[in-house]
Amino acid sequence: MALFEALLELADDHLVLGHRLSEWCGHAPMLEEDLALPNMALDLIGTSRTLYTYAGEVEGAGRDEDALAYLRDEMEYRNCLLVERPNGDFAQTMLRQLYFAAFMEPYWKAALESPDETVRGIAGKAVKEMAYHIRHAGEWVIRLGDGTEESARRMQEAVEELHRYTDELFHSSAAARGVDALPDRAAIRPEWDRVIGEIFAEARLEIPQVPFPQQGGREMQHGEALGHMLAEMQVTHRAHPGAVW
Amino acid sequence: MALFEALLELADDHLVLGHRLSEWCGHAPMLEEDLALPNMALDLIGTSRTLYTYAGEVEGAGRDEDALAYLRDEMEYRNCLLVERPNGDFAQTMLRQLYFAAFMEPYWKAALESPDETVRGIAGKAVKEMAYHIRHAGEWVIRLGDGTEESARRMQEAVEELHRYTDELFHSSAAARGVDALPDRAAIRPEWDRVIGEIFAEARLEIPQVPFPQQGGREMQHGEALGHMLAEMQVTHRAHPGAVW
Amino acid sequence: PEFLEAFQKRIDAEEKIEPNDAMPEGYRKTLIRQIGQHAHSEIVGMLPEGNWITRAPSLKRKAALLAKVQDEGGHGLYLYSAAETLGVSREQMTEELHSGKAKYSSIFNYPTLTWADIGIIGWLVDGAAIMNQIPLCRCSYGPYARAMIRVCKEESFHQRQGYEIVMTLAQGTPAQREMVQDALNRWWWPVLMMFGPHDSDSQHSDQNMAWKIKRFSNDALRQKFVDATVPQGEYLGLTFPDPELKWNEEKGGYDFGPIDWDEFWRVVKGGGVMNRDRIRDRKAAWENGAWVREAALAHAEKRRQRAAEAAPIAAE
Amino acid sequence: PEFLEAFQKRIDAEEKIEPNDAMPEGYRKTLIRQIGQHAHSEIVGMLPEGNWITRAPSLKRKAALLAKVQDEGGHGLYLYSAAETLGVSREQMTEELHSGKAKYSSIFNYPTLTWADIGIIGWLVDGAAIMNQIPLCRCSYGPYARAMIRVCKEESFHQRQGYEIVMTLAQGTPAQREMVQDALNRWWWPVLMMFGPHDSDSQHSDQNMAWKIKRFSNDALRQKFVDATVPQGEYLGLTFPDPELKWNEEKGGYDFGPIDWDEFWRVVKGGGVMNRDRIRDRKAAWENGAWVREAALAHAEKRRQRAAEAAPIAAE
Repeated sequence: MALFEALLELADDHLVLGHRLSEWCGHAPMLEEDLALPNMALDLIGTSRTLYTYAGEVEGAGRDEDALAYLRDEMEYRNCLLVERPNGDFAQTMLRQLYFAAFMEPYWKAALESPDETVRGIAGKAVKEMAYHIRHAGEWVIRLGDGTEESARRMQEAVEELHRYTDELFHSSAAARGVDALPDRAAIRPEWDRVIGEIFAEARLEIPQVPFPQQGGREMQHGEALGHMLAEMQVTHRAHPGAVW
Repeated sequence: MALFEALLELADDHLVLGHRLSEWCGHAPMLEEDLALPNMALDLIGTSRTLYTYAGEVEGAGRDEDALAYLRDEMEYRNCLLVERPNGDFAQTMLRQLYFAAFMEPYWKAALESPDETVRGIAGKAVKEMAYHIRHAGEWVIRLGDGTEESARRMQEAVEELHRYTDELFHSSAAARGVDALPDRAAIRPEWDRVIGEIFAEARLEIPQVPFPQQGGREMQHGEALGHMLAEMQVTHRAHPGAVW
Repeated sequence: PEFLEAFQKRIDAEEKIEPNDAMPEGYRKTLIRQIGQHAHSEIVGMLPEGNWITRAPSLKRKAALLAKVQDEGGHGLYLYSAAETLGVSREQMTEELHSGKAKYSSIFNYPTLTWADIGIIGWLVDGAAIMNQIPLCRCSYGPYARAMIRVCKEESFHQRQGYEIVMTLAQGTPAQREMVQDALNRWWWPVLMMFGPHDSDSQHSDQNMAWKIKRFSNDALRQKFVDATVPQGEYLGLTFPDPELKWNEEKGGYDFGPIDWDEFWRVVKGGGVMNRDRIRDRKAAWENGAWVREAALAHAEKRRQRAAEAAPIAAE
Repeated sequence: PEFLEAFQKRIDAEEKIEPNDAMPEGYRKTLIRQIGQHAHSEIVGMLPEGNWITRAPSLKRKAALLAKVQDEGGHGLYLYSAAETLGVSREQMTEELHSGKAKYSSIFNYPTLTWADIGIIGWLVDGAAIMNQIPLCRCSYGPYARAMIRVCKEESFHQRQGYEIVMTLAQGTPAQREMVQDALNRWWWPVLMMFGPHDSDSQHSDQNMAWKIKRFSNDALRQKFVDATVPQGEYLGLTFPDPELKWNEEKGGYDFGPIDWDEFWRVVKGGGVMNRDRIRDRKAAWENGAWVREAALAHAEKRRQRAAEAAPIAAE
């Protein structure tokens, strides 16, 4: 079931981050971002749906996308800690998005060579979306990093807050490793370093030393934020067991 | 079942406000308030428990305090809108508390004369607690209203925000009216006006004109805030149907 | 007066008025007010629906609702642009919204309390909006008419989606059926109010009709809406909260009970459950975003300066 | 040196040192550090448990948890007062907490992930705290010893309450049993670390023992805790996540596996899951409350002035 595990890692990352972005809805700093944030959320949630569906097929236990999204609790979610972090301010949201997309874009690019046709199909669509996310979030990181004194301070704070969660992007749980159909996460590192390095240079940000990288989500050991998020996300679905929506 | 309805109105007011106060836990502006806020929350939740238990007995359908608190959804809660309002800042929390306690203290005092022994028992304990809430919250309203420029501005904003919800304190749903065991809500008005008037005078606050008083909670027509609060409050209980805690 | 006559002739000939054309001050002001109100409605309208994105009951519905709310933001954007062609800035309009000077559709001052509200809003609120807006696709002012064509196309899609949510609930569990009936009970009358006061009490109407900013009367549109909607609800076994609602063979439409205009004016004047919260939310978003907008400007300026400094060197 | 000898004599005679007594600077500093750390632990400790107040599964548990967290605030208050008798202000200590200069118990840098964590914290974390604190009731510094007597009484109550939550879960549904076993697995080793490094690696110990600020070694207390706790867990059918844990008849206590001291130091030095969040939450509460504290001061000052102005008139 390593493929099932690996698909869930991917799907949970996408859904949790998509949900976080959707929390911005109607509260963005400008109308253009009230369009861009749901747009990115839609990309992520769309990809999560295909991934959950495929994971359900691989599992063969009859679970569909909603069973996997709405009926697993916090101790069964496999997302990395980065994506579950609360939105913070706009700087944190954009930086988190850049970190994630700068990982996923080369990941999906590598997945285009997968022996698994379904994976190739997902990758083909997702790789373009992630390229857009890198551009959009990356431009904001540059603007804010090299904007006003306040925006630079906030951007710096975002880096201090979030950089320690990035290592986990390159990590899979033991149960999800060695899947031929999917790229090796660790191999994505050089490309991620390159993209982040270039954008940070333009944004006048320093790549920080991280003495204590944080991980645990892949092993279903989350921070305190995810439980609150899932309580809200799942409330309607769980209140009506078996209902069709 | 008018008594059942009236007890639920009271119980829901107490639980919802108690829950709101408990949200402050660990985040108060000073350690003394990190003690005082849970203390008031405990008074309210304690009273709600006795009220729910009695309501369950009156109903005779076997529902205990937890069934009534955790297994009714937003469209079945009868609390007034005032108590479900989000905490806002410390000024709003204290003013909401004063408004509520300045109603409940004379209400429980009147309930000491109830022909219903259980009601007299509840009232005997609650009347002292509410006198303390008036003192504590009232002192803060005075301090903040007549403190710094910023605190006076925030207190004024709290009045504008919350005063329009106070009329509903004096209102019962049609289903809950005419209960001998409980005081008439409307009759509490003069004493409430007197207490609020005195405190506002000391706090240098004006009683505002309210062109559009808000109500609806008693008729189970709430604002958007209550659903989010109940989603969080009920999540653990509902995730484990039938479990004992 | 000569100019006014000539202008009216162009209107009568169904010519489109374009941004650089001369136009009467009243025409311009009316359009600015109306397009602005319309844009604000789209923006404020994101909030009640946004309230359910995080709690949507399935991934499919969550995605559809996100897309819908995003569309509304898009409509806001075209409409602000249309208004800008009349010489008012988006910032100015935003300030008027926040100060309470500019209005938005009162329907968004009602709260969304259950998931069923999302279906009902799509079916009824978007349905009523379309009824109001289709004639605007032929509005005499070109940019507005063109914006409305795009808006109407998307709104129809939302309306069908809303009806489909309502259908699913109406055919669902007893709790779902109860939920959707309750939502219909709460929204029906406010939706009928969306068409505005009776023709006999409506200001501006005659001039706006002549200018072809408005093409049908409030009451005519309301009747059309009721006639189209009631059979859709009855088909699903839903009950409308109006004991006087019944088919009138003679007029070929439904009769319905009297509208509570006190309630209407109360909400218009700020007395709805959510008026205060809606504006506070919008203002908070705007104020919390100020540092972002400032940073974007500052960065653009830095780039411009760097380009200017680099240019002579490159030219050497 | 004479003074130091005389001081040590008082200590050896089990006399209590009181605030106005002369004391060696090292004694004062050690106590300030230790009492401050202890106070901070109570305050930061409100956060992981506070995280479950809004989601407690029954009203009884919700009330008990609120009361418990409130007690912790109360302990913080007595302890800050005890530290203040040594000439350091609460504000100063708070600043040191926020800047990271002062420490607090590392156990609170672990997250509370399910309701079972609340039971486990009461049973194990409070249990370990009591083990550490009971000897402090006889600490040579009077105000600290007296504060600890009150603290220990309340902590024992919390510990019994925690064990009762654990018992209820262990005898509950399969999901509840799984939840409580998972919580035990996560908390067991961090709790053993609460007693601090092995005696062989522990700084300050000898002097603190001589001063009777500390009365038992870390390893002795840890052994005592394990011996008391393991049977309680086994009674409930829970498994401890340590394959080397077994009764050693000869020593009359349990043997247990090696503690991961790298993990311990990592969390002490700021690498735990929640270190950053805990301090940020505390700082945010403090900063967001600044205007309240300022207003309280300003109001008190106004009152004082008004009283002063009123006084001469009254005297006339």
